[in-house]
Amino acid sequence: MAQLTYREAIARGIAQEMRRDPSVVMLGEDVGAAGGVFKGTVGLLEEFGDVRVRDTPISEQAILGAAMGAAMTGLRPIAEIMFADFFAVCWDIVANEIAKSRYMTNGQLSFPLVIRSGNGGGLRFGAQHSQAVENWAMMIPGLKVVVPANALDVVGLMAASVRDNDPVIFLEAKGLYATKMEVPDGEIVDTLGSAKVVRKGTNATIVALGMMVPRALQAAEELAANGIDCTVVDVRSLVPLDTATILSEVSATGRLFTVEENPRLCGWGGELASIVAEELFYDLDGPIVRITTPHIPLPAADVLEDLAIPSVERIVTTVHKSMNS
Amino acid sequence: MAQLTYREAIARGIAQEMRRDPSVVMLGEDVGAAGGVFKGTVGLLEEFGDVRVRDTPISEQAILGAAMGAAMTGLRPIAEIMFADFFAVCWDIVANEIAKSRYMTNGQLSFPLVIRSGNGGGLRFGAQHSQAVENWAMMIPGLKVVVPANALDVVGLMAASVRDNDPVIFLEAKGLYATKMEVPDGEIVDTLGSAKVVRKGTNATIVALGMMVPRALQAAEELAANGIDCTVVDVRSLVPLDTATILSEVSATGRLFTVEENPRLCGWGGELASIVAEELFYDLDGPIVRITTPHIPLPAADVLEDLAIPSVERIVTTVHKSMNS
Amino acid sequence: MATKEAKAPATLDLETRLHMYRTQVALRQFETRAYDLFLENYVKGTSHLSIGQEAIAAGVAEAMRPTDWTFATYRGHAHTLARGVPMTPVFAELMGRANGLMAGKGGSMHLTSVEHGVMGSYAIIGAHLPIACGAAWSAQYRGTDQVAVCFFGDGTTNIGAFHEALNFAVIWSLPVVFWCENNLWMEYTRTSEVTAVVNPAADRASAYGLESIIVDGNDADAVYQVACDAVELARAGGGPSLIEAKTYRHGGHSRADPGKYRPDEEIAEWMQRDPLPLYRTRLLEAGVAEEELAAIDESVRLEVELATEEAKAGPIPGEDLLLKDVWADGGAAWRN
Amino acid sequence: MATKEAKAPATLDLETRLHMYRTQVALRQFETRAYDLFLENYVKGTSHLSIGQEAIAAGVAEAMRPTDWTFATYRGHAHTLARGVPMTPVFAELMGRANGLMAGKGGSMHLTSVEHGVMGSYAIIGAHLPIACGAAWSAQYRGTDQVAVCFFGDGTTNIGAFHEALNFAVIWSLPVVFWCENNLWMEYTRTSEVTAVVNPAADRASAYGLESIIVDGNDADAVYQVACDAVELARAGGGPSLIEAKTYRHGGHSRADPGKYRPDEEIAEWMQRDPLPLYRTRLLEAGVAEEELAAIDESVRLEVELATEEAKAGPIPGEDLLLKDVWADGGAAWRN
Ligand SMILES: Cc1ncc(C[n+]2csc(CCOP(=O)(O)OP(=O)(O)O)c2C)c(N)n1
Ligand SMILES: Cc1ncc(C[n+]2csc(CCOP(=O)(O)OP(=O)(O)O)c2C)c(N)n1
Ligand SMILES: [Mg+2]
Ligand SMILES: [Mg+2]
Repeated sequence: MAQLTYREAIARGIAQEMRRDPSVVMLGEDVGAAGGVFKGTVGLLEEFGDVRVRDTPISEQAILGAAMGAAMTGLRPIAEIMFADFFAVCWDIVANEIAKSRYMTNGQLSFPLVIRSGNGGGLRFGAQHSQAVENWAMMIPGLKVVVPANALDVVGLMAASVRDNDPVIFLEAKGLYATKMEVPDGEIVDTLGSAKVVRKGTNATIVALGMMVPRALQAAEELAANGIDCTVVDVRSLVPLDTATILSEVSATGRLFTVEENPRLCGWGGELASIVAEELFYDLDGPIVRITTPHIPLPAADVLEDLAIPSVERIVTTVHKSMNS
Repeated sequence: MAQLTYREAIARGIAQEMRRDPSVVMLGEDVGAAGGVFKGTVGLLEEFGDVRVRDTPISEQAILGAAMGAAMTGLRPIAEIMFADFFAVCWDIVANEIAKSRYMTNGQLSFPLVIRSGNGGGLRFGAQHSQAVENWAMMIPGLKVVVPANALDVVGLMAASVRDNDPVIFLEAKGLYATKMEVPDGEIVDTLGSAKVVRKGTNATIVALGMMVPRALQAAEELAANGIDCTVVDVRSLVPLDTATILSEVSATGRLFTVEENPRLCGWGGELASIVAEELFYDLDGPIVRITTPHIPLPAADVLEDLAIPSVERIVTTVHKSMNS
Repeated sequence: MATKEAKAPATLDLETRLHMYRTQVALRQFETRAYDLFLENYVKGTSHLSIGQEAIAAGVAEAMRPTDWTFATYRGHAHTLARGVPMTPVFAELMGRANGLMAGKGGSMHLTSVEHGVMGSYAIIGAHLPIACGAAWSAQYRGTDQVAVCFFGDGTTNIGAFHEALNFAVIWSLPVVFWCENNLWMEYTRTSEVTAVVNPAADRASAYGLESIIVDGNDADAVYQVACDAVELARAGGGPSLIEAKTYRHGGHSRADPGKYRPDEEIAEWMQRDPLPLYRTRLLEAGVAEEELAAIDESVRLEVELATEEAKAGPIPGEDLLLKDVWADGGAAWRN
Repeated sequence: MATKEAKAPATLDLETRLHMYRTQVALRQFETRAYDLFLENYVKGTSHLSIGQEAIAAGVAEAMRPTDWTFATYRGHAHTLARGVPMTPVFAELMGRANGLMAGKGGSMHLTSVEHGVMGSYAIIGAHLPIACGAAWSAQYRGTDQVAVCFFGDGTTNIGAFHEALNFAVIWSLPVVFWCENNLWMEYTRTSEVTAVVNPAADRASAYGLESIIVDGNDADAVYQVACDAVELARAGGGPSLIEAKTYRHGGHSRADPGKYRPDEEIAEWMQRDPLPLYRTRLLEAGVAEEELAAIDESVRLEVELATEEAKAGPIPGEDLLLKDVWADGGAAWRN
């Protein structure tokens, strides 16, 4: 049992799988000698050598094309796209090739690969290095999408993603890299498609993802002090989506709030809202409310970025207002 | 007044604007001499010459980069991305550059440009040439998104898009290119951000877009024969979104059905559902139901493609079942 | 670097040549029939023929081992068949039938037969060049001696993925052969009008430290020779090659396009260089009997007839296919 | 094509040289201060310095007219300042203040001052090369004689957009100058380890029919000369150029990166070639008085001091900025 940061958990999860399975290889910009620009892959080059851990040129299409071609011929690559914003330069390989080729070939090909990427804001990097793109990935049929919210989940979901036989977009919340927790020793393998109830309440259900999870939890504590007792669900995996857990928690409280880092339009919370508005229509006691980054590019200045991304305060205020109206 | 096909309406709308404003220029693959692979730009090279109508290499990033650089320095380019699926090879220019640069520069730059593209299925082209990507565009802050459903709207919305000072993603429903209607002579200029109520009913509101609009209308006729009288709203513009019209029509009937060609997850209907579930919660008489392409890549075979994309029959059945349960 | 102008070798064993002859005849007859089927509305989607370009598919496939991999484009019928995929499932796929190569789910532009090393046909320009690198990387990593061969058109040399893949393949010394089929045209635009160099692939080779290689794409022997060199270089660990084969498509770009944008003289000139009659004549001159070639022609004719009927008799895909094989578990569920 | 090894011209007028000296000193002192401000946590986001590369920014800007356009990367402080943008709004932007060049909304990586022809700093590798083509196209179409100059790094030559932009600029004969600042490194990886050719930009020039041009990027005079040639060629309708300037960043890639991955000898060697002392010595040898240069140094020092204080005194951006200027109407509304 050791204190592990979210960033260290990445290397831990990858190392666990690379030790187990020689078909697991890794590639990306600065992932080797430098240990990753976010220090998520420190030590892997040293342990596994430069045949399995490969630095690449700044060629995201080549990186993901290589991952795809390798996956369809027997390897299990883990590719890094440094910042999730950079998915835009290689989206064809992700959305048109990797996601669709299994279906198009009537199942002749499989794509057991993981694409890791630093996702979201909070570091004052401005509009092109801060996007939360979980909804970009969720909207493409054929991709699984995972966003862990703590170090333990990073390890276990990384293992599950590597072992999964489908392509997994593994989004690391940049704002959580420095967070720490106790993580047990030994092998850890989690399950894709399972949400976690991280707080049980009675009045409302708050569903959050990634960096929004600790904020939702803290908001729930503050709301509890104000007499509003909230369930908090950490979605963890957008595809597959654990609707069973989410629906049962929402129906138990009769209210749904989503806390989304992605900008408003076509965010994952809209999807959830539509599922709940169809399937739990008669169980709802009040409006479904989404708390999201507004539909704007992210500003760089700290005060502005803090205003943009859902804060504990905004969650508290929004839930409070809605529950009391 | 003349019968005009949807595809002819494109050239008509562009020509109207090019005559009026010499800063309007056009570029794309095969848009000049060939008149476009969908024959949407026939006659433009002949009328406006090869300085204003330019064929390009297969370099989508260069096409859109050129459009962006030109727009920020005084031109009003209309760029074509032949099939909307190809946005994936130039998504960085769309989502990270064009959409964000006005905001990032604190309004120093403007991007008055239009990106036209053939969108959606129905032509048995398979998974990489049939996607309906309206939600890809809608989810990016800084983009306006227009999808006309008939020839008249094509002309008027094209004019409005060209005159707009923001970047507009203009998605042409491939399945409608051959449809015809009477279009008045003379200048036609429509308004972005205005939905159209194309049928007035009392029992439920069906909201549709692009190729789904004629299907929703026909479904409404069949439903009317079964005693379910539906309002049909043609959204026309996803951003800006005419929530005023949509909310008032939904509140009038108490029920919302969306008909979306985009695959299910994070489709525009989810966004709409979340708005309605928040703002009209107390006006709803029953669940919100989305009728979408399932969350799968599109199959090529005609029978399979027809099963995938919402059909008149599926709309009728779904609405009927939901209204009677 | 000097341009290598590949020449047909003085001698090439007859069996190989007869096989390449048969392949070319098969491709030609298959695609001629596919065109008819398109006009008769049996083929519902689009279709891109390689008529006129058969020598490339035949010559390269001949140089490959069964375990090697082909990566093709939407213009992929020829490369698929040349690797030994039977005609029936390919016809059936074009027709959207359940006995199609992918049960109708892929369509004409996405022919794939993993069993034959045909690792997919890709319909977005440029994408499969990096993907071919990945397969080659996997072969290198696993220590097999497989080679990936990746075909693409002249117009494809101007898209970003081309550049990324070439550089990547060279720095990792990957066993991949990039094969540009330069048929002078993109869809309806002449590639030279939008390309900064004369030879769109070969003139870019030096940008990746590669040799500039041009071959007569209408000469199966020449193609075969160059392909053998490149494939064996890759297999031996010598890294990638980039080859530009000059050729011409006799018809239009796709579907029923008559290709009228091309000058008559240009078409006439290239019809003179039709790889099929040229190769037939060469074999006759080499002493092969007319009857032997005629027998091949006839056996192909029968194969095409039979395959057409088998494909037409194929069932319409069932509804169960719709939600099949999005995921490796065989299903399409995104929720529990 | 032959490589053109540009040399500093025998004579260059003194006023120009003194101005380039001042620019280099200003860039150096500005960025040295910016680094301190980063360490003091005044600069909250990231920051990429050009210390060691100033001769390029100074020399190229000197060759441009006020109406010409600069397209820079995230490593864009130097190019922004060299075009005449005052220090205060740049410092303030780094600090996220309302008196910043973009009121804090862009940050260090997105410096833009349209008024000075600085048409943006772009933080996604490669994107701005096609965008610069667009500006050049606009100048060509509107018949102005403006030229777009686009800076990028050595690592950027391996991304697809580089390739597309180069080809595009050549076929349309656009007035754009592509300027590669080859500082040998990407972030923490040496570019030569992942690049198929020795000179990542210059060795690709022939792939676009361009001349291969290499210049000493630590010699402002040489840079100025090559820049004048390329800019005037573009202005005269002669089309684009691709120039590779050899240089070195003294510090790390960004933020507080100490750049320890680089061998000590390499750093030492390049510190010997620090453009600032070299240029100072050259001016002294040309007869400029030490006092004159010292006066310039001192005036820059005062400018930096003043700008630092003005920036620090700037207000925190107000909440009203958050929803401002997504759209041309000044707002952010996506619905009515
Ligand atoms: C990214 C992308 N852009 C455009 C297209 C449309 N398109 C399909 S084929 C083609 C022409 C390709 O020309 P070339 O590479 O010479 O191949 P050929 O068809 O001649 O074999 C184009 C533009 C596409 N499929 N993908
Ligand atoms: C598409 C993309 N991939 C990766 C990055 C991350 N990144 C930022 S700077 C950089 C290195 C760039 O090296 P070079 O082009 O040599 O420029 P330099 O920083 O040396 O000036 C990388 C990889 C990015 N910004 N965009
Ligand atoms: Mg071609
Ligand atoms: Mg560099």
